[in-house]
Amino acid sequence: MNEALFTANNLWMLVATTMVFIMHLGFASLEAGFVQSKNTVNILFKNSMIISIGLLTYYMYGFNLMYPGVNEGGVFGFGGFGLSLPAGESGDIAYAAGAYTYWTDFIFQGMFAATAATIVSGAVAERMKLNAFLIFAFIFLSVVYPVTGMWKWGKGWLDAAGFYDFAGSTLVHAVGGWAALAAVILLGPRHGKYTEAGIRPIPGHSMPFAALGVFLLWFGWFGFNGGSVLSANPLTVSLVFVTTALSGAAGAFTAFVSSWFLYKSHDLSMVLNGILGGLVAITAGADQMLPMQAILIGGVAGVLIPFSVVLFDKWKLDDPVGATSVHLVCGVWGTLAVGIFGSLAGWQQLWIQLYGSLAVGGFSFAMAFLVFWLLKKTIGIRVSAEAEKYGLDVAEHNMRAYYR
Amino acid sequence: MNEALFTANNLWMLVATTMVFIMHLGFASLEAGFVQSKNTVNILFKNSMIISIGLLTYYMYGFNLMYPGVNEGGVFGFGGFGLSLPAGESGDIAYAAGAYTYWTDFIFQGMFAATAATIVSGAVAERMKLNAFLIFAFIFLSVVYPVTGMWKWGKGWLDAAGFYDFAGSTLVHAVGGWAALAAVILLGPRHGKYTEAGIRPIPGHSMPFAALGVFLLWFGWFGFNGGSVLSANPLTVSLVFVTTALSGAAGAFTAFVSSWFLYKSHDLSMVLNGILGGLVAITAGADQMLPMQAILIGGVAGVLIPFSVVLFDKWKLDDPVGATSVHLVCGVWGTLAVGIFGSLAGWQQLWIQLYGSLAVGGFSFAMAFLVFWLLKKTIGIRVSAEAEKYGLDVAEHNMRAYYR
Amino acid sequence: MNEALFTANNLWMLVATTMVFIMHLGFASLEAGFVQSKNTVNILFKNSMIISIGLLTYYMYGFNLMYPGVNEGGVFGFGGFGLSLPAGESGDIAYAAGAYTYWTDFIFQGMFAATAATIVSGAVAERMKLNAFLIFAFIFLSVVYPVTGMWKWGKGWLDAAGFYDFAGSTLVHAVGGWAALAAVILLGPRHGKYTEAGIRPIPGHSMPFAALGVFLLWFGWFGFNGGSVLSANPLTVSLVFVTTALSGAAGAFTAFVSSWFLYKSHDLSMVLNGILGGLVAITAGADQMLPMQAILIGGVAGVLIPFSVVLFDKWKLDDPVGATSVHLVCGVWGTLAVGIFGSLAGWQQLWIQLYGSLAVGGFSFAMAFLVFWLLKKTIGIRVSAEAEKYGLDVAEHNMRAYYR
Amino acid sequence: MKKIEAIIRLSRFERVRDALAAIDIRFFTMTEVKGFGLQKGEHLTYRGSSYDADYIPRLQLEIVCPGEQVEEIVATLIAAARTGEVGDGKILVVDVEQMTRIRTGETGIEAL
Amino acid sequence: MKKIEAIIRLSRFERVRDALAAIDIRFFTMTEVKGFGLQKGEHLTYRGSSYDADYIPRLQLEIVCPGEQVEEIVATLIAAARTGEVGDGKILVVDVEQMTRIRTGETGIEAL
Amino acid sequence: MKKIEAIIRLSRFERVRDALAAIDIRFFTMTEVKGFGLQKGEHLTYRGSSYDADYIPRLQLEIVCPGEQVEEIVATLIAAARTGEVGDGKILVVDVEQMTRIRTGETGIEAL
Ligand SMILES: Nc1ncnc2c1ncn2[C@@H]1O[C@H](COP(=O)(O)OP(=O)(O)O)[C@@H](O)[C@H]1O
Ligand SMILES: Nc1ncnc2c1ncn2[C@@H]1O[C@H](COP(=O)(O)OP(=O)(O)O)[C@@H](O)[C@H]1O
Ligand SMILES: Nc1ncnc2c1ncn2[C@@H]1O[C@H](COP(=O)(O)OP(=O)(O)O)[C@@H](O)[C@H]1O
Repeated sequence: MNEALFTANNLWMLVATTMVFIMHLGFASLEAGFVQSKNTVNILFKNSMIISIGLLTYYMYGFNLMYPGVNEGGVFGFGGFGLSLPAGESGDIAYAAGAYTYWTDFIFQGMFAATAATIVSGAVAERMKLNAFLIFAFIFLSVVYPVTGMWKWGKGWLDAAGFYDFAGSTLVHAVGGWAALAAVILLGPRHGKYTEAGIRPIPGHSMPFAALGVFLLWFGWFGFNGGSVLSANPLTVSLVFVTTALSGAAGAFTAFVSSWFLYKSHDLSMVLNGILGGLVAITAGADQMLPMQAILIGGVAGVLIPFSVVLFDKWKLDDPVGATSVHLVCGVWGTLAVGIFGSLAGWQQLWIQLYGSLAVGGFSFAMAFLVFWLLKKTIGIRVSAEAEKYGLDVAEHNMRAYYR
Repeated sequence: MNEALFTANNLWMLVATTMVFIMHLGFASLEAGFVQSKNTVNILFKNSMIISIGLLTYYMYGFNLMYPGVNEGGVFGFGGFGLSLPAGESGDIAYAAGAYTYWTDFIFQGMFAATAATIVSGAVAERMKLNAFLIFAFIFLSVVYPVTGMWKWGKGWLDAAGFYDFAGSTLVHAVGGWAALAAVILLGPRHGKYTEAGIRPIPGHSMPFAALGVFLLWFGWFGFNGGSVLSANPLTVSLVFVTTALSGAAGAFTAFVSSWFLYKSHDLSMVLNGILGGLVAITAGADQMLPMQAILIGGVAGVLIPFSVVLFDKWKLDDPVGATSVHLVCGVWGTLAVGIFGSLAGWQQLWIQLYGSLAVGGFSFAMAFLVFWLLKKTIGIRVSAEAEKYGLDVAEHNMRAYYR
Repeated sequence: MNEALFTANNLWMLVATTMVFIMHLGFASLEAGFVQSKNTVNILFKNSMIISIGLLTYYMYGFNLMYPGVNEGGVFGFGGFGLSLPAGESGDIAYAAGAYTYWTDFIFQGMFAATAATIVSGAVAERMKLNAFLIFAFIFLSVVYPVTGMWKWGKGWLDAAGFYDFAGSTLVHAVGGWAALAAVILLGPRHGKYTEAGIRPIPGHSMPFAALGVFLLWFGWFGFNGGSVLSANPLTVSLVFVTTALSGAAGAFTAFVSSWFLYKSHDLSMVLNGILGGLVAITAGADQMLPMQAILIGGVAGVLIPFSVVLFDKWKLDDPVGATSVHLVCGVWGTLAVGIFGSLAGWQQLWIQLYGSLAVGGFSFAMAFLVFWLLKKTIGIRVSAEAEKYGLDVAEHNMRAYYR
Repeated sequence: MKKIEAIIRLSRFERVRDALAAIDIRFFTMTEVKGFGLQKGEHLTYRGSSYDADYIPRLQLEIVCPGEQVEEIVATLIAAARTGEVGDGKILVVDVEQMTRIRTGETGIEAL
Repeated sequence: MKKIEAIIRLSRFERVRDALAAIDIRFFTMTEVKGFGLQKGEHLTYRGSSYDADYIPRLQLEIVCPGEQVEEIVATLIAAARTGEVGDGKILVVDVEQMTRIRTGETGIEAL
Repeated sequence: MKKIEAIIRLSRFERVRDALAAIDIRFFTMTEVKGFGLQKGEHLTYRGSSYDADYIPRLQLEIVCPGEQVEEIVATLIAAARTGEVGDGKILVVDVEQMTRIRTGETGIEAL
């Protein structure tokens, strides 16, 4: 390993870090666009605080919970509080065999961490108490995300079992999606969404911000998936770029076609969710697929989206931004797809993918349910009906998002 | 060629790819800002679908039409459907002499492809039928863009003739601009734009989104031009950054000054278009110019913009976002400028630039005219007057872009 | 030094350049969000022109004023007009010992330049005459920024004295902040801000744009600080990423907590300013701090913000976007912090940091005051009360930012 | 023919709309207005200064009806819009001299 | 002195404005309002659920004029605003007791 | 009971509000309206074409008051809203047959 290659590898990981950072802006914009204007400050506030909480907890203990360096093959490990640069060569070029430095390792993984909580943020929008959400995010990022992450990426039991999740269809997206599902169940729908007369959609207040968010997320995904190669290996990173781009493109296209057949409408919100669905789905196997397989995986995700959005609505599970459809449904699909398409495909792998997905999902759902339930019984998780009517911006923040 | 240099080169091409991707967001924001709010969903929808169509068609055959690897010096070639990694070394470091991988080649070029259609999207905004536009985009990206691209970048006849177009003032921007002109002619102006009482401007609904779009485009242009070096060669890429930055800056400045002299107003929309004009103009020769020459090229473009906007309006060619002025006029100017300034300057070169520009432009215009004309005669290209009044968002998408 | 490492280093500097470029969009969005909608075109216009003026003046003489290459240890030097690539090796790999090319040096530094003027733009928003501002920006970028920059980065007297300012807490942010203070003093508050009945806040018109701006600034800061390493050195750049991220996160958190204790409100505008405060503060010593020290520095900045915002308001210094609190107060704090925390800490260093900060600040304040005062006595710096009421968009630009 | 102008709370709109539908009021016009007054608006903070918005966003409904229906409509509005807290709003009744339906040119009761 | 209040379609605004100018109505005031009612608003879809907006955006024009001009203005409005389809809107005439021009303090017809 | 409708300049709003408070007018309703007319609106340019906005944004205030207070309020409005330039706006007085306070159901003067 030479210095120049080390520098190029590390450089890519850092650039990818900034792209993952931009995903937080993507989420913030998307969610802001998909809520009513009276709840916009609230969603922006939550997304700002999540990055802060995510980075700080990951610094304090999250990184060492997820990558404990001990208890390989196990379900839990802890490498100690804080960060300290390993001494000598092992803190420099030798740390990851010339792929990145210790600091890079932390900051790239730290940017990932907050994503899972952000997914929940969108699903509980427009009716959840701010303090309850922040406490949830803190616990979720302290316990659930790093622990399930350790199972696979921290060389825990799922990794030993052969489970494959390249960049986190399960470990990031489905983890967030399952928690979102738990939250939505306990929280109940927004007032006026499910009436006797049927479902009354509550349209988001700004499609430009929603579209801005999706494009930024797509941009960031090149760093999210491309950085998960964990080096700048030319062939692998470029393949990941191709599969990521084509899967998103296919998701857009099939969401467009299927929502036209289903609802006779050119629904922008569906196409945007279709792009995200394609991106979530390819994430588990972005480095294992050929272009055509990426198109198939994304294409299926784009069809799943309109069905699943409507299904969740039929079950009266009210998710203002479609987080469960995008991150949970397509996250599971993408995880399974690794056993169906690509170089790892096979019944054995499919089975591992299935139970890995269920194990992680079950743990995340159960823990999130527990936390939300405890919060509900204690400080309460839902704002008053009056505050919901009036909007969380004034009720929780004494601010408005827009003035003339 | 060593592994480290290969990695650094390829890394730059991939980063540049993401920056070109962001240009699609730039176009979407700019166009959204420059249309009325009642047509915002429509423009966002078109821009989302164009990326999808662009990437998928480029995967299916576009890449192999544009870079057929056969029929050098010719006008047409086809390398077969789909993508497949060349075997052995030729699919890796040897593919482009250590500059990038096969996959990188595809994805960088694929991101470029959709740009040309996006340019048309803005020009036909607020009155064109969605399905007709999508069919046009599909045909345009399948046939026109890759074929004219092949003439130069795919080692076709223009390349053999010595035509120079570094990053696509002609091959991307003017191609899109000529097609936009054809569309605008066949489509006719928006209702109420040209009245007996004179020109009634129809101002865009959001200057912040327009400005956001232009800044994002400028950002992306560093990847568009810088990536067109097709390696991370330090001196060339950094020179391209300098010329790109200075040309945009000069375009802003001269558009500011000239629109003040012409209209006694500090018109933000002109300054924004001036920046873009400067960027389009430098694109053909970004690697051939000294800084001062870049300033001159951008400066002339910034003056061309206010004149050409007004001229197109005088001819009753209604282009809501100024795509023809920016991409066509400045694209032609930039192509010619390669024969006037910089290391290639000379009468011989100027002559080649001129006929290359006309050949490509003529083909693009004729093909686009034909396609639009056929669409007009069959399914129709223009929405009903009632739908135009009401806005395409409700008429074509059953949605609104904004809710309180 | 080998070609590959040179390429990787130079690549990072160019990527960092694009990220610094995006900061201009960040500033434009943030400032647009924090002003009233009737002044939005004006702020976007100013920010567009500042980049243009900044790059062009930096090309013409700024670069050679700031890095004159003569008069080391002095207070002023000038290396001649324009740019010209040094001949032979010294214009290529040897220019900066393989870290970057001559062109890269210029463009990275040129992107920095405009930042200082942008800071002033926000502080004088909603009431300053456009032409007076543009003249100020021109003079400020021609004289003040490059000269004080030379004192430290151009190897002038402060550098010789041992002053440390890694990426510009003082040289960029405080320089801009002090000038902003001078401007605010001479300009006076917006009508209706300080009434007999007390302070009447004039809320910004779009929190989504404000938040978008802050996230983009944070993104750009990774290039601003990371690029200031002036090579892609893996360990240093990655440490800078960690300190930059954690300081911003800590600023958000403490601004959240302290504004809750102070005002019993979850004020998004405070959290956003807290993030920026943390980023400004870490800038002076981003490469000298351990993660925990970065958290402390950012944490203190996040507490300073709410106090200082209120203090400036008490002194009737009306700064619509909080530029003085963010860039001046936290810039000074960050500069001093280099003497308190990190590898340089010590009384001696603290003393140098203090007088360096005062020297630069004093010069910037005095020069800005002089320029504004001269402008006030000649063409006037403030729009008429009627124009202020009506909004600068119509009064100065004959445009509106929004239409339905 | 009378015109009833009611200024109500945002949060009561759905109730009022449904109550009007129940007594067969098929059409009305709504405008978003701002109510100024002693009531004091929302308590807001911005960048550390707290202040009371000097207005409260409200909805103004306009309903044209025959004179004899006024009483019923006013009673319905009160029932649906009332919370009992200060700030519930007002109902005005104004005389309308003539009403015309644009589509047909009919005037008077038929135009309703 | 009378006040004419007309509720019209968005799409007829330019015609109405020009028609009023043609009969020398030099000033009027416009408000953006929402028309609720049986008419059913636009048919919209969002994330797979389709629904009818319960209102249609409309414009309300207010024109103050001398009593004798009412007939002409109403006729002009009908001619310009009419499409013949349901939803063309209404025109009210209300009595104004007094009108004052702020600039001069003039009242009555001179204030027009 | 009368209703005063005043159409004023945006820039005079704060003065008017304070002047009303000074004569103890505690409540009023405000709507953002567009004034069309010969006055010509702002002179605007966009992408090189200049044009006059055909309207000027204005504010409409509605104040309900007992008949005997009309004169004082109108005088106050004129004093506060007047600039003396063309475009200062108008004040209408309309008769209100009945006013009801939603909170209590009181009508007439008590409802004020
Ligand atoms: N005299 C008035 N003229 C015009 N509008 C009024 C008047 N009085 C009240 N309003 C409107 O009614 C709204 C609510 O009235 P308010 O007096 O607060 O309710 P309550 O009758 O319960 O005390 C106010 O915000 C204002 O818009
Ligand atoms: N009784 C009413 N009171 C107040 N506004 C009304 C009333 N009837 C109709 N409107 C307004 O007029 C608009 C159009 O009326 P509509 O009855 O649909 O037209 P048409 O007369 O052609 O049937 C409605 O949207 C509503 O805003
Ligand atoms: N006849 C009218 N009917 C309705 N609104 C009117 C009428 N005349 C004037 N207005 C409103 O008053 C505003 C100002 O009136 P204008 O005549 O310009 O002021 P001035 O009385 O100083 O000449 C206009 O913009 C318009 O909104």
